[in-house]
Amino acid sequence: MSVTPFIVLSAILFTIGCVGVLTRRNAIVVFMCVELMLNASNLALVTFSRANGNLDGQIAAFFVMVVAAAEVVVGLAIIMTIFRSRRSASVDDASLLKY
Amino acid sequence: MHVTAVQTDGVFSILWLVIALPALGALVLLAGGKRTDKWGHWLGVATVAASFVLSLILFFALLGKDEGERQYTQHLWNWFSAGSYSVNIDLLYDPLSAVFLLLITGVGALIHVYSVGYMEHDERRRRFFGYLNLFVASMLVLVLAADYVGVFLGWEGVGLASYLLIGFWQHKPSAAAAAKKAFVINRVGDIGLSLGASLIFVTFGSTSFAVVSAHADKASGATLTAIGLLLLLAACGKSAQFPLQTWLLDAMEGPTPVSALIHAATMVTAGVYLIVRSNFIFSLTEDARTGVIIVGTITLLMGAVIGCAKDDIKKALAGSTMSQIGYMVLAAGLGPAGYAFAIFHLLTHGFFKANMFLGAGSVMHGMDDDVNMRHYGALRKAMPITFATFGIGYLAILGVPPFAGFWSKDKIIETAFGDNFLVGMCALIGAGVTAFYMTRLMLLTFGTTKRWEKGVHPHESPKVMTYPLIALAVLSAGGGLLLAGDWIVDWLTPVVGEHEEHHLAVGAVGMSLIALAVVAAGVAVAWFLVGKRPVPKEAPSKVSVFTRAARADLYGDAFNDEVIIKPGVVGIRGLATVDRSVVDGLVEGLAVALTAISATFRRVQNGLVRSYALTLLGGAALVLLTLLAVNFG
Amino acid sequence: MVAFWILAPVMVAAALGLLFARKAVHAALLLAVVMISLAVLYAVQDAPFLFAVQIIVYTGAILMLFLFVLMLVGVDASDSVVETIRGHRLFSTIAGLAFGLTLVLGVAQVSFGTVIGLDSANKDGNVPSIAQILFTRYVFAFEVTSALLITAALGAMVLAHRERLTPKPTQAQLAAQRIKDYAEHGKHPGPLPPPGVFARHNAVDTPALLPDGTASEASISRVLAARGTVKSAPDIAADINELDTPGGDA
Amino acid sequence: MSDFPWLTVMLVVPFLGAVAMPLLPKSLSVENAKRFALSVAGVELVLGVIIGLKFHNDGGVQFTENHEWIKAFGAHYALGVEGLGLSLVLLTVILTPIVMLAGWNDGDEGRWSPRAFFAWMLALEALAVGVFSATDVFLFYVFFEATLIPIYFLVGGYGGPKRAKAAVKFLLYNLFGGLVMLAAVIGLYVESAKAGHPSYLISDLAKLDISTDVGRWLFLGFMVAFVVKAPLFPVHTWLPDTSESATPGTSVLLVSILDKIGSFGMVRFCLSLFPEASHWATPAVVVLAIISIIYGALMAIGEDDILRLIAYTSVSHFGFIVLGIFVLNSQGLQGSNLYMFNHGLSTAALFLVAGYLIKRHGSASIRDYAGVEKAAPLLAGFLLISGLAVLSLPGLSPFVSEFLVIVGAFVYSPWAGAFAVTGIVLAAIYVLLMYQRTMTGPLREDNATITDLNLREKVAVVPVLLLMIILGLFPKPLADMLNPSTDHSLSQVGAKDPAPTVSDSAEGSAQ
Repeated sequence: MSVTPFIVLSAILFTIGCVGVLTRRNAIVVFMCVELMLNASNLALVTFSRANGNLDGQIAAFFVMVVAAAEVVVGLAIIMTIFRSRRSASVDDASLLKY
Repeated sequence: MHVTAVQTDGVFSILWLVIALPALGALVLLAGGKRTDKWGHWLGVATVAASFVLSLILFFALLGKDEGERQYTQHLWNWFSAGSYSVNIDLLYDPLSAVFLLLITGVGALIHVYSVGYMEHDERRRRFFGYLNLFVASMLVLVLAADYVGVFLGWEGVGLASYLLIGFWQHKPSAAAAAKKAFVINRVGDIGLSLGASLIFVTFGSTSFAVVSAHADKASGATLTAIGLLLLLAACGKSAQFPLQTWLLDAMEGPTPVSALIHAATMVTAGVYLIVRSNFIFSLTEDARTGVIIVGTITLLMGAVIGCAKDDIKKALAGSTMSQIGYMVLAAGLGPAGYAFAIFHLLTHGFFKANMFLGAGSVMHGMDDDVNMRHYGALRKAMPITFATFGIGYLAILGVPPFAGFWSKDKIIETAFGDNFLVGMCALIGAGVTAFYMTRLMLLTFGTTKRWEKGVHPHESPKVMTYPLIALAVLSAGGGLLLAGDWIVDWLTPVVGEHEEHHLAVGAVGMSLIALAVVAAGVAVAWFLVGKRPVPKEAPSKVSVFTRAARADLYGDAFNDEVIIKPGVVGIRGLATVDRSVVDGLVEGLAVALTAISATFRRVQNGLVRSYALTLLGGAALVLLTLLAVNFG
Repeated sequence: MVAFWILAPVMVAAALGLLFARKAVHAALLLAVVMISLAVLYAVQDAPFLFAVQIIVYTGAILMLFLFVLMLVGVDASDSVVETIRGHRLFSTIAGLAFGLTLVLGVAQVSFGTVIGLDSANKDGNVPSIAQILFTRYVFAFEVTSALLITAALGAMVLAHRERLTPKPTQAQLAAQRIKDYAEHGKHPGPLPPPGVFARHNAVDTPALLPDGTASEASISRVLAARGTVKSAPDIAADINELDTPGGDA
Repeated sequence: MSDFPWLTVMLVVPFLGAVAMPLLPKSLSVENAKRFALSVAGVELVLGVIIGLKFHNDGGVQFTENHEWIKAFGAHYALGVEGLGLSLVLLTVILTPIVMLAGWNDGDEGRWSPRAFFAWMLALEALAVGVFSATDVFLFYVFFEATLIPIYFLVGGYGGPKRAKAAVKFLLYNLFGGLVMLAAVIGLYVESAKAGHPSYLISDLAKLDISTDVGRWLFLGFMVAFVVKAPLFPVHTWLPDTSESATPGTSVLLVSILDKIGSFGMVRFCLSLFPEASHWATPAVVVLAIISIIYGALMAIGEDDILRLIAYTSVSHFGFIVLGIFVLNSQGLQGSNLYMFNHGLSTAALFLVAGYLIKRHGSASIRDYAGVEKAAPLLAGFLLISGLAVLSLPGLSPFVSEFLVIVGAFVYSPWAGAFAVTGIVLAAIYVLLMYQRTMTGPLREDNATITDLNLREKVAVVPVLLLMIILGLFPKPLADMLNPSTDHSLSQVGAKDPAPTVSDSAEGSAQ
């Protein structure tokens, strides 16, 4: 059970998450891609935890999940308020803060 | 000759008072303000007269001393010192400065008395006398200073006084412009003096006459020539010699006593004084002396030619002054032989030229300040005393035997022939032309028919003006006595050094006869051209090219304007635009460029979160690549 | 390792699907697939606690939160594929590829050495040992994250809260408003009729019958009507006739 | 000398005055507030005179104080003053009360209150005294930058229409110079740290043997700041703009005192800390100085605005000062040391009198004046005397210094002397041209309203004119104060005066 395939998978998922964040315009989908990136990193953490033989990796993954939860809660609340005031969930619409 | 002066003692210690009195007078009159108006002018006259008396005392005391130790120095205070170079305010009293002292204070006193009358109804008379006293004080500093920088102090002081006096009637724009022109051209001359002083310091380690005269022979020929030429440049500036002569004619804008004192008797001769005082340098360099001779000759002829064509009586006299100083510079240039005669001619010229200028002043006073000779005519009956004194001056300048001019000018022509024939001939021709324009002036003013303007009825000037005229007439008549038994030459030998008399092919008496013949010819020509024919009221326009040139001062001013002033103005205006656009432009431009660059970079902030994410990812990729490159490269 | 080789392609396909899904709900479901297969991988990697937490907390709660918000925001809001920022898609893919390739190549070349495995760490069970470490070394982090969660909840509440701009209408005002509507627009002041109650049908999509036998619109929710999933009155009435005929004379 | 901290007191007194000005009770009328400021400046003047009298000429650096300030990089709060520093401190304490008196109601219609106007002047005086007496490079640098602040507010708050732009331009220009100098100051720290315990005291730094390259770079760092401060040719454009839109009093403080920091710094820092670099840079700086002399003079001739004209004359005079410094012989250096004091006086006089003229008629352009001499003879007289001082007429103090600089330049190379001396002719032209256009000729009708000087204005300018005449004829006290510091600087730079060519040395230079 060598480590490399897991890490490669994690890298691929992370990259897909990145490209998803860049290309998708619906705020919620962008958010999902962010979650995907977080999960990819969790996978790497768990894999390394097993490779190094101590549980710190898993605890780190656990904390990542906690933070992800907090982030999602606040993120979605923001998206809700933007949607309520702007009637659109597209990321490009909220672009007033510019030159 | 070496300047080995001994500390003043006894009567000579009053030397500094000669300067202090007029300086004090100037201070009181200028700072005094309205309160001194009533008696101000008499204070002015008193101070100069007092210092004249002192100079007489000093003169007779010096006369008492025997030949050897007739040089006294008085140390006042150390002016400034820097490293090894220290400059003292010392006074040097020797035969040369004694003679100058008498001339300045004597003629000065007479002119002060004259100007009491002349400036009678000028509300700023007090200030006029203040400036005159300031002038006399600075001139005395110039002739008594024992150090080139001391001379420079007097030199510029005199320049300032001439600026103030030429531009005395400041409300006349022409007077102000003339004053500025005089000062600036004098300043150009001063370049010569300051550079000369610097070169002297570099060569001799000090600028005091004593040190320089002691070591003059050790310096290299080239340095001495350079110093000589620089001093010549200074002399040209101050004495209105050839390259820097344009300001003298404009200086006639000032009141007539000013022209008499400054632009005839004293200041313009400062250049000659400087050359004669630096004889220990000039006698060692042949080339510098030839330069002086050339400049003297050219100015001699130029002045004469200009004098012929001028209708303004003061400008004609100014032209003649320029040519007479040309004579003196020529004489000074002839080396040890000529120094004494230059000073002798300077003295006699001081008497008769001041006399004639004051005469012209009294004529103008009578003709209510009209200077154009074409409006004069037949004034001999209206102003007998002025006519008489002016006549004596006229005979003196011509060089008619008993009068002063004959003795001094002939000597110069004689020595000129001794030195080189061409120069002698120029001097001779100059004498002839002088005769022509002086006779023309006399005829136009006193002879020929009455051409007075309407409502002008000339009258004799008051006594306070005619007495100085008479005094000066006596001096210009008896001036020749100074040469009795070569007294002046022996008197000046301790200063200018020994000179053996060398004989001409044709002998002294023959020389004088030739000169007299040339003068007679000049008078005759003037008589036929001006005396016989009716004098038109306005200057005729169709005239020969020479007269037109002479009227334009031989294009001296035109040359300065074309070559220096016009390109200068254009250059400065160009420089101003360069300064604004290039130098300032660079600075302002830098600011504009920065704002432009920042404007382009601002566009990156387009508010779209996804493009920010893109730059984020790009950055991360870059970091990763560099890490890989660094670790695995 | 077999599980890995099966799940890996599924996860990657699901992730790519997430990238190109037109409708947001499909994206959410694909994400769920990825998360669940991840949970399995955790299990494979001797991390049973995380397997459980992943399924329960991550997929169960957070993803459901997504769906909930999706429902609020309009589940059918599919965004057009056309890219608005000039050259953005091109650069994004380039940057993504560059990043991904470097990551993968970098990782691939690195040799991670022998895998020690978690047997010794999990000897008295994965969860007790995690708890043991969590509450000794990381107790501070644990407390901080709990504070974080509280603030997040508070934050969400504050963000979503909307101040009432106008005063809350009182009961009297509501009654007066109803009567005014009735007077002006003839709107029925009483409550809407409940859906029809029949022998076999009382669901919310069965309309109530007016006295003349026709279905009443007010008894059905507008959304269902808009969606067209409302039962028509006649089929319901059809059962009633059968009951009359067999025996009863009323 | 008692170890009474004279210099710190002289630093603190005006500073307290400045701080007290805005705190004065509102009930105090503006006039009294101004009188308070003037009295503080008067006290400072008295202090200046006291240390002037206590200073004995060949005692090297006196009134020294030295306290550890920042241990980490060896910065000390070290004050001390020798001949040159003392002369500039005296210049500051003499000119500030005069400027206050002359610009009595210049500060009335500025952006801030007249109190602030006088407060900033006092602050400026304090900082100027500090700059001239700092014997620690770091302390000097702090004061060097601090002086920009009061000037920025004085120029920006009170003055002509374009004052805001001019103030910003002044600030940025001098800050640029300051930052370059900061780099050099840090370089110095590195050097002194390398040689054991880092210290910024000039005495310690002078002992370091810095390698030629590093020495040259540090020299350039300092020189750039000082060339910007004492404006020479390429970096001078901020001076005319600033003095055009600032009040004449502020321009006096700026040009007569603060620009001297540039030339003072060259003597105090560039020459003593980097002797080899000074020799290396001499030809370039001499050429730059001569260009400034001629360029400044030509620009002054072409200028129509009086204040800008005076500013350009200062550019020309700074050319002379820097020329005197970098010909590295005692005549040149003594000349420029004297020049700094004399130029302060002559430019102050010219600025103040021009300020009176402009205040009476509003416009600063020469074209709007003609024949004012008839309406205000005294003002014309004062303008003429200060003009003559600026063109360094013998008998007035600037002549002595300018003549020495020309002699020094001539000793360095005849060509340098020849080009520098053209400056005196150009000076005559721009002063007399300005005087002739404004004062002489028939009186213009709109100039008829110009009144003559009132008592306050006379009392402000007369002392400066008297000082110039006295120092012109008898500069001994000032010269003796400066001679030791000239010889000291020259010995530090290791420059000896060339012996006169006709040097049968025995009796040649004996006299």
